[in-house]
Order: sequence, then structure tokens, then C-alpha cells
Amino acid sequence: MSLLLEPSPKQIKDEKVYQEMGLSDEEFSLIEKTLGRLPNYTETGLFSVMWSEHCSYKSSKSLLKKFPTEGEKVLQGPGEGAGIIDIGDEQAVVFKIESHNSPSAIEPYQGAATGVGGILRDVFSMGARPIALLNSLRFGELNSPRVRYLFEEVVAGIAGYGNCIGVPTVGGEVQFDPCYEKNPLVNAMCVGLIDHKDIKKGQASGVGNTVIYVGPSTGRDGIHGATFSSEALSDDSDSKRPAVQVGDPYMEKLVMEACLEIVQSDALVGIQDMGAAGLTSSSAEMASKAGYGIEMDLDKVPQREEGMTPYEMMLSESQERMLLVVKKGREQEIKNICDRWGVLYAEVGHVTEEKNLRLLHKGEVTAEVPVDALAEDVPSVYLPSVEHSSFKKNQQIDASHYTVSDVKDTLIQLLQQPTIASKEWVYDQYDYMVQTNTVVHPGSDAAVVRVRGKNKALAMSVDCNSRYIYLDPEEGGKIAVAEAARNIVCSGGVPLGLTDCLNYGSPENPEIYWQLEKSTDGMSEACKLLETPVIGGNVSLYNESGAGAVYPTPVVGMVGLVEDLDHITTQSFKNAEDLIYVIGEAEAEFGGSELQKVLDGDISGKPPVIDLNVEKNRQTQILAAIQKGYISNAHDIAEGGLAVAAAECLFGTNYGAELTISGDKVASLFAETQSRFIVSVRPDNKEDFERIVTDAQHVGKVTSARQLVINDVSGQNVLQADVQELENAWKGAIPCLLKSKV
Amino acid sequence: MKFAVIVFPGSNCDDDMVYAVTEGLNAEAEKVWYTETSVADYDAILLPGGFSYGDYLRSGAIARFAPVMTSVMEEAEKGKPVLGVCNGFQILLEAGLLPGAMQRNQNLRFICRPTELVVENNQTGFTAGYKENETISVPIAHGEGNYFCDEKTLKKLRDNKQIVFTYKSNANGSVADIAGVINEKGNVLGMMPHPERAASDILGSADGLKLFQSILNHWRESHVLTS
Amino acid sequence: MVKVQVYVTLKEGVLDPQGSAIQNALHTMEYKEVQSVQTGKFIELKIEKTTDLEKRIEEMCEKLLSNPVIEDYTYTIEEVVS
Amino acid sequence: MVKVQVYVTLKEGVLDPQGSAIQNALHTMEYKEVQSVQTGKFIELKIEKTTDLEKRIEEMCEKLLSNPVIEDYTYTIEEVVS
Ligand SMILES: Nc1ncnc2c1ncn2[C@@H]1O[C@H](COP(=O)(O)OP(=O)(O)O)[C@@H](O)[C@H]1O
Ligand SMILES: [Mg+2]
Repeated sequence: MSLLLEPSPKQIKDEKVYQEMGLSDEEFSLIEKTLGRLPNYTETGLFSVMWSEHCSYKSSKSLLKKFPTEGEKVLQGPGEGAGIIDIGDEQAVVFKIESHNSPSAIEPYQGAATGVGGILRDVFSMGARPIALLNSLRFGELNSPRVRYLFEEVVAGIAGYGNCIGVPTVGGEVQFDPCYEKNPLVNAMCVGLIDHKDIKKGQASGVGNTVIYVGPSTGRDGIHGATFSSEALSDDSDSKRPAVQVGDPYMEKLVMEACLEIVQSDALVGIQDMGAAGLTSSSAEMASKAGYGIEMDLDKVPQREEGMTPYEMMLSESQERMLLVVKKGREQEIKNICDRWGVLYAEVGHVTEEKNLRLLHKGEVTAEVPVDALAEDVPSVYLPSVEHSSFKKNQQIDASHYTVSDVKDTLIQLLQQPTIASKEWVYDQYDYMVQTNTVVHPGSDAAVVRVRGKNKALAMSVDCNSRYIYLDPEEGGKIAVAEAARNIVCSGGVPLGLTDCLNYGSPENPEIYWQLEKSTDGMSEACKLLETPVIGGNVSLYNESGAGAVYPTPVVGMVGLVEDLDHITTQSFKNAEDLIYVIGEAEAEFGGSELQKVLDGDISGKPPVIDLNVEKNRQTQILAAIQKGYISNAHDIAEGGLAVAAAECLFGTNYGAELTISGDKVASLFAETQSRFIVSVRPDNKEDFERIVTDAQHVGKVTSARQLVINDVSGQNVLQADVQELENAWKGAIPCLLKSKV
Repeated sequence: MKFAVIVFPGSNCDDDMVYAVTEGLNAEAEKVWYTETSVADYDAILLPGGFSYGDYLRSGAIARFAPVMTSVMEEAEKGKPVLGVCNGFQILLEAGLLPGAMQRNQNLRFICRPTELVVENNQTGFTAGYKENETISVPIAHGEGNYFCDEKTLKKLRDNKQIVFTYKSNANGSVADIAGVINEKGNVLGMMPHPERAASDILGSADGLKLFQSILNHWRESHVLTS
Repeated sequence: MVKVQVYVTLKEGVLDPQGSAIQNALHTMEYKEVQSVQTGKFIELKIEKTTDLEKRIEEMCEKLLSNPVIEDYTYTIEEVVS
Repeated sequence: MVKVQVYVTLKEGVLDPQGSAIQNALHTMEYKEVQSVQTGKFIELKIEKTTDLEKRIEEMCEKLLSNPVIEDYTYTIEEVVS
């Protein structure tokens, strides 16, 4: 039995075994002090996972505290599986984003798939039915075969899981930059819908209530990934043990349906998914939050493999499992539901008065530790911060002068940049229509999913331009939040709030910690001004390899409420002869822009600056005009500038456009100046629209000829392009890159 | 008239199918659990899309042995209308109620997109509401919709006008652009595209609704005649 | 107890797009010597010995493990100490 | 020319949802004698004989045909007259 090979408490201390599990000397002595004795092997394991950065946020907690998390409509902020915001009619929206970066780097299909599975559980564990999935992806450049493999498999994995479980994947973003070559980012977001009365929390209260395990049996998967190698424990060699888990979306569908039925029962006291640190975190957190303890008999935990040790069972990250607390005497009701759905059910313990996590194994107490010590008392780690060396350098680089000789050629090159190019190759693989509520498909600014039976809908989007954040974390952080809100507004939604996923390199590097600090400062400021509270999120640190850290990438997932289905607006032009307006002046700001990337091959200088008051004002005006029905289409001017934005408004339509630009040609066409929009307006709405949107400049009109024509104020032609030619370049870019030979 | 929507473990378009009938047609539909042993009380049987049993092994291969299928096959034999959409079509193929088999899409990827179909045969109880050769917009969403049958079967399908829908632009590699086929008797239709996803204008198309309407009309006509 | 290994392959004449995709990938990776690739499924079952062992295995293969419209199967049986 | 048959299976301890689904189905179909089911892939390659035949096959298996993180592979080689 491998149990016999576990090091003794004394060995753990003397040989510093705890270090290999990721605990520091100080942390270990604190554990010793808390327990008043030395922890045994299993107990050390419990602390090591609960006190890991992943579960405890020990080094990012102080930064997260800066985020505004409250608001009139916030029903649940950070602290539960997912945050919740009121949307009226006794209904609420539940959402959260999470990373699955490192598993996706080794086994991209399963890594991405299980990422989707995990975020779905966070949402349905609140009692909400998942109604949409989104994802945010970052890869190296597509000219590397390894990157193409990762990209193709990650997309297939996301599709494989979401399509099977029947939750539409309605949106996302994909960007390509060399810094992600070795460290792809895979962030998945889930949005759910709930009636207020069904909101459930992960709480284990009521002495004597029964702790129930629901879902497939526990295997040895995932144990290795997190902590130290178990070569000393068994004969299995390292390579025989899977470090990533295989997802079973079919099983999760059954578990989800069973749980959504169970949450309707008042026999249920609390429910939580077994995510990172599986059985350990779900039990300790539920007990700690409720102010109780839990005793579990590990012999009753369904096991997929023979001879599993308490350590292995508690740390396993086998997928698709949930932990429930049910009123004593009412277990049968829950069991019946599980039986009907063909889902494994096991009574594994009960709630105790004493606030301990007590584990029995083969009739003996194998671990007993205070739940608060595990879930609450992790000492914060304060890390030093030093301005990133690239920052001052970039601040001094002038990125305002770029010359473009052939406008059409440059526009085509921009449209072919994989970051701008059509992502149809990606979302064609996602079932974005299942549940028959998706009224704005992927491909517009935000996806829109209607709320069935009501005259309202939810708009949702994920955004982050990490190039800006790398060049100037604070400014870039503001932009990430503002851009997400812009996308919601352009779709006709009132931004409600956001969830964020902070993907960075190692925080132990003071320069990276500085990036974290500055960018979250910027984000917090934008959240306050735009009134979009942060209701939850996730932190993924240590995204770096020999080649360096990824760009700081705080992905923002935002949800908005479309108050009337008539407000739904998309980015495509709607009628010939509609008047085209641009809101906001272009400045010669090219730091981090697509134009700079195309011309220089790299990014440098200052990113665009943002004035959040201007942003807020324009968003408010545009939303008001949309709600009044004055606007036919709306689109934000983002990567690639006005020329790209105008082309995007034309794709998928039968129209063309004529525009007149003023001022510096390159800036007007390609600058990524913030807080800008392009909209079209029916001629009969002209006066009403202009009265509301005060910064709007009339620049041209939609035409029925499929040409994009741009002239300058003197009447000289700047660009004349066949829309079909542009659209072909834009659509064909990613498929073409994927086929490219080594 | 009462529609049955069969729910297998892993079905995920069952609710969509119910909505198409109840909201779109204002008719009655009930979900029927895969363990039920009789569907005799219903007037039409709908097998929805999804991933029954995870689509493990082959899509539809395991669902075909679900307890409810014995009764579905009996009712099909008796001439009751049976419609299988997407996974439902795959189950009908595995059950042998329709000829042919499904393979993975030619590009080996899942494909979800709005698609144009040609109504090849409007002389069925499912398609009477369409014009012959009418082009309709109905989305597809599948990873294994590449319909295969041998030459002999194809000839038979053509001779008997059993090919009901074809793709205007074939995305999955199906033999003869086949999107939907009917049995010889004309009461069992299988199709990969999802009519229930084209059941109202807000979803981009309402063309699929006519299919459900046709089933209802057909039933009314025969019901008036027989009663 | 016996260990039964079932191999399910596509019938001749049925296109194998996955096989072609693998072959192309191998060629791109400079394994030019690969002349053809055919994919199939491999299913291993542990079965209590019964009378009619072979008959029952063939039934399982025909009813569930393969689809006779497009697939062929073969199998091997091996005794194992359970 | 050689015929190479590659069998790719999941590593021990890796969940095989497909195997469990098949086993359940066989049980419902009254094949109660089935004790366990494991699924895998079966890939047959025809290869021009090269020097380093085995080394190159193993490379192909490791780089493309299997993912060593979750899968194991075995293979057999058989001479064929082409
Ligand atoms: N970047 C962040 N911003 C705001 N809240 C966060 C952030 N990261 C994590 N949180 C919150 O901290 C809590 C714990 O997060 P996490 O461990 O990811 O949840 P789970 O246990 O469900 O995996 C959650 O409520 C989450 O919303
Ligand atoms: Mg979680």
C-alpha cells in the first residue's frame, strides 16, 4: 500500500517535504502553530492546495480589493461560484470567467474542453441555467506549426464540450502575438439565467445535515499537475500518470440537469462544484462560509481506481463532480433525482458543530484541521513592485508618424491580420444557436441572447487589447473595460457589470507585479466611472516560459441588458442611403496599433489615451439614440481604425459606402483613437439623432454599389475598393494561414 | 393533435423542438423520457438533436437501443409520422428506419451555420407546405452529417423520390448533397438541418415552421377523413 | 475471463477523410514514405467466459460496435487470468 | 512495403467516457458478461521501407498519432508485397 510510503510528520518537517508541495517555511510554521502539532501528509496536502495562489489569491487579493464590487443591482459579488446581477422580473444574470491556460498548453483539446466544463459548473452550482458561453484566446503567430496545432485543438475542444452539453458558444475573441507562443491563454466565460428564488450558495450549514457527492467517480487525475511528484508514493512512474483530465461533457449534461432539478427542492442546503483542489476546496469552503465543520468518510467516496489514498482523493481534480449539503432525512428525494438522470450519488459525510474538516479513512481519523485555517487564514503575500523597464522606454518613443503609400493595399493587409480577420473559421465550429435564443450571432460587436418569454435580451462580450496594456498598463487597463462596455452599448445593451480574468507572468518578478498593479488600477477607475461593478473573476499567474512573460492580459467579460428587443442593434449597415456618422476625432496615436504591427513588425510607443468622461458621455448618448430607434447600425472603431471599421460594417451586406475624411489621412483611416464609433442613421432620423449625439460628424452615406469609396475634403479620392475583394481577404486570411506549410 | 418529443440522455434540442411546436404552432407537445415503453398515445413523434449518450462510439448508435425505441419503431411501422432531426436522424439511421449511414463531416470539423436547402419533394406529409424546388433557409449544426449510402441505395432513393431536402452548397460532403431522406412509406423523415431553429423571424428564419405546420395539417386532414 | 480485441474499420469504397488528413500531415512533416493511412476503432473488452462466446461477440459487433452499412470488423480472443 | 498497425489507447488512470458508455449499453442489451470496455484508435499505414523504419514510426506515433500526455501506443509491422 502506497499509504505506508507517505513521509511521517517529522520527515515532512525535517526534510522540508512541504516545500515541494509549494508551501513556504513561514507558511509551514504557521500551520504547525495553528494545529498545535505537526501536520501529517494528508493535512499538509490540504493546506498546500488551499494555500496555493490558485485557490487563495494570496498575492493578488490586495489588488482585487480595489475593484468596485457593489451596485444597486448586484445580488452576489465575488466570493461564490459566480456573481449575480438583477435584470428585473424577479430574474437575474449569473456569470463568471476562468482560465485553463496551462492544461491547454499540454493537451489543448482536453485542456480547453475541461475549462469550459469547469466554468459551466460554477454557474449551474449557483442554481442558474447556463444560457451562453464565450471564450478569450491568445496564441503565438500562426506561421508556427505548433501554434496552428494548439489553435485548432483548443477551438475543437471548446466546441466539443459546449456543443455536446447544449449551451451555445456565442462569442469570444482570438488574438495572436509572439509572446503567447509557449503560453497560450484559454479563458472561458459562462452566462446563466436564474429566478431570484432559486439562488443557491455554497454553504454547509445545519449540524447533522448530510454531505452528498454527485457525479462520476474520483480518479487520480490532476493530482500531479498541482503539487509535488508522487514517485515516492507508488511504483507508477511519472509518465504513466495523466497530468491533465479528460472531460466528459455528456456526463456533465446529466449532472447539470440533475442539479438544476435539485436546486428546486427545499431539501437542498448548499451546493458547490469540485473545481481546483476538488473535494478539499468544496468541503472546506462550504463549511467555512457557513460557520460549521464537515466530517467525511473517504471510504464512501466513489473511486475509479483501486487503493486510492486520502491524499489522492482529496486532491484529485476529476471532472464533472459536485458537492451538496442536504437536510437530514430528505436524502432520498435527492437520490431519486440523481437516479433518474443516471448520475452517481453517494452520502459521504455530515455537517458538524466543530469547525473542522475531519476525514475518516478505513475507520480512522486521517486528517482533522480547522476549516477556517484552510479557507480563510492564508497569510497574504505582499510582493514588491518595480516599474517595468519597457515602460519608460516606450513612453519616449514617438509613435505618431506613419506613412502609407497605398491605402488599399494597407487596408487589405490589415484585414488579413489574423487578429482582425474574420473568426468565422472559429465560430463555425461552435453551436451558437442551440437553445434557440441567440438573436445576434457571433461576428457582431456583442452577442445577444434573448430572455425567452420576455421582451428583453442580454448582450455579452469579452475584450482585452493586451498590446496597449503592455505599453502602458494603467491606460490599457482602462481601455479594456471601456471597450467591453462600448461593445455592449453598440449592441443596444445597458452595461450591467463584468467578470475579469487576470492573465500575467510571475508576480514574483517585481516588474510583472507592477503591471498587475497598474492595470488593475486602470480597470478599477474605468469600472467606477462606467458604473460596471466587478462581480467575480479569476487570476492566472506564472504565464511565462524561457522566452519571457505573456503581455499582461486582463480579459474583461461584460454583460449588458437590452431592455427591449427593438433595441437590438448590430454592426452591419442596414439600408442604402442611410447617413453615416463618425463619433470622435482621430488622433495620430499608433502605439500598439495594427498599423504599427504591420509596418514595423512589432509594437512600441504610447498606446492611445482614453478620457473616461468622454467615453461615458458618448456611450450614454449613443445608447439613448439606439433606444429611441434613431440608429440603424452601430460599431466601435477599434483595431485597424476607421477604414477597418467601415469595411466591417459592409461585410455580409449587399451595400457599399462613401465617406469623406478630414485631417491627417493616416490617422483618420487607421488610428485606434479611443471612444470612437461609426453609426448609420435613416435620413428621417437625422435631426433627432444629431440632437442627442452631440459629437457626431456626418461623413457619408451607405450606397447600393458594393464599393467602399473614401475621399478627402478637397474631393480627392483616397480609397476605392470593391467590397467583395476586401471581404474575401478578410474571410480567407485565417483558413489560408492554417493551410500554410511549415 | 399531440406531438411527442423523445428525450434521450444527452439530447439537447428537446426544448427547442417543444418550443417550435408550442410557441410556433400553438399546438401540443410533450417530452417523453427514453425509458418510457409506449408512444402510442401521441400523433407524431419527434426525435430531437443533441448528443444522445455523448455520441460515443457513433452518433445514435447507443440511443437506438433505448427502451422507448421499440415503441417508436412499432408506431413508425403503423404509419405514424416520425421526424428525426440531426441526432434524431442519426438515431433513425442506426435503427434501420432509414437507409444509409452518417460519417464525420468531410472537413473533420463541427459545422454550425445558416444553410440554404432545396425542397426536392413537397409531396410528403412533412413538406406539403413548401413549393417544389423552393429554397429555404434552415441552419445546420453537426459534426457527423456526411450522409453516405451505396450506389444501389442512392438509385432507389432517387427512383422513389425519397430525397426530400438537398443542400444548395454542400458543406459536409454528403452523397448527392442529401440533407434529408424519407422512408418508402413516406412517414419517417430524417434531416440534418434544424427546422426548429428556423421557427421565428427573430432567429433569422421562419422557414422551418412550415414543416411542423405541414405535419399538423396532414394530421388534421387525415383525422377529418377517418373520423 | 477473456480479453477480446475488436478492430472496426471502414468498408472498402467508403471514404476515410481522417485517414487522408493524417497522411497529409505526415507528408508535411516529411514522412514521405507513408503511402496510405486508414483509420479505425479499437475496442478492448474483458468478458466472463460464456457458452456461445464467439456468437455473442459477433452479435455485439454487429448490433452495436460496428455499423454494417459502412464498417467491417475483426476480433481476437485471448484468455486472461482474472 | 510494410503494413504498420498502430493501436493508440488511453493511459492508465485516464477517464474513458466512451468505454463506460459502451459498457453500459452492452449491459442494457443483456450482455452482462462484459466486465470492462476500453476504447482506442486503430491506424493502419502502408509505408515504403526505409532505414530507421522503427525509429521513424515511433516518431510519427509520438508527434502526431498519439498525445503522450494522455495516450500510449503500440504497433506491429508486417511485410507486404506491394
Ligand atoms: N480577478 C478577479 N476579480 C474579482 N474577483 C475575483 C477575481 N479573481 C477571483 N475573484 C473571485 O474570487 C473568488 C474565488 O475565485 P475562484 O477560486 O476562481 O473561484 P472557484 O473556487 O469557483 O474556482 C470568486 O468569487 C471570484 O469571483
Ligand atoms: Mg470554480
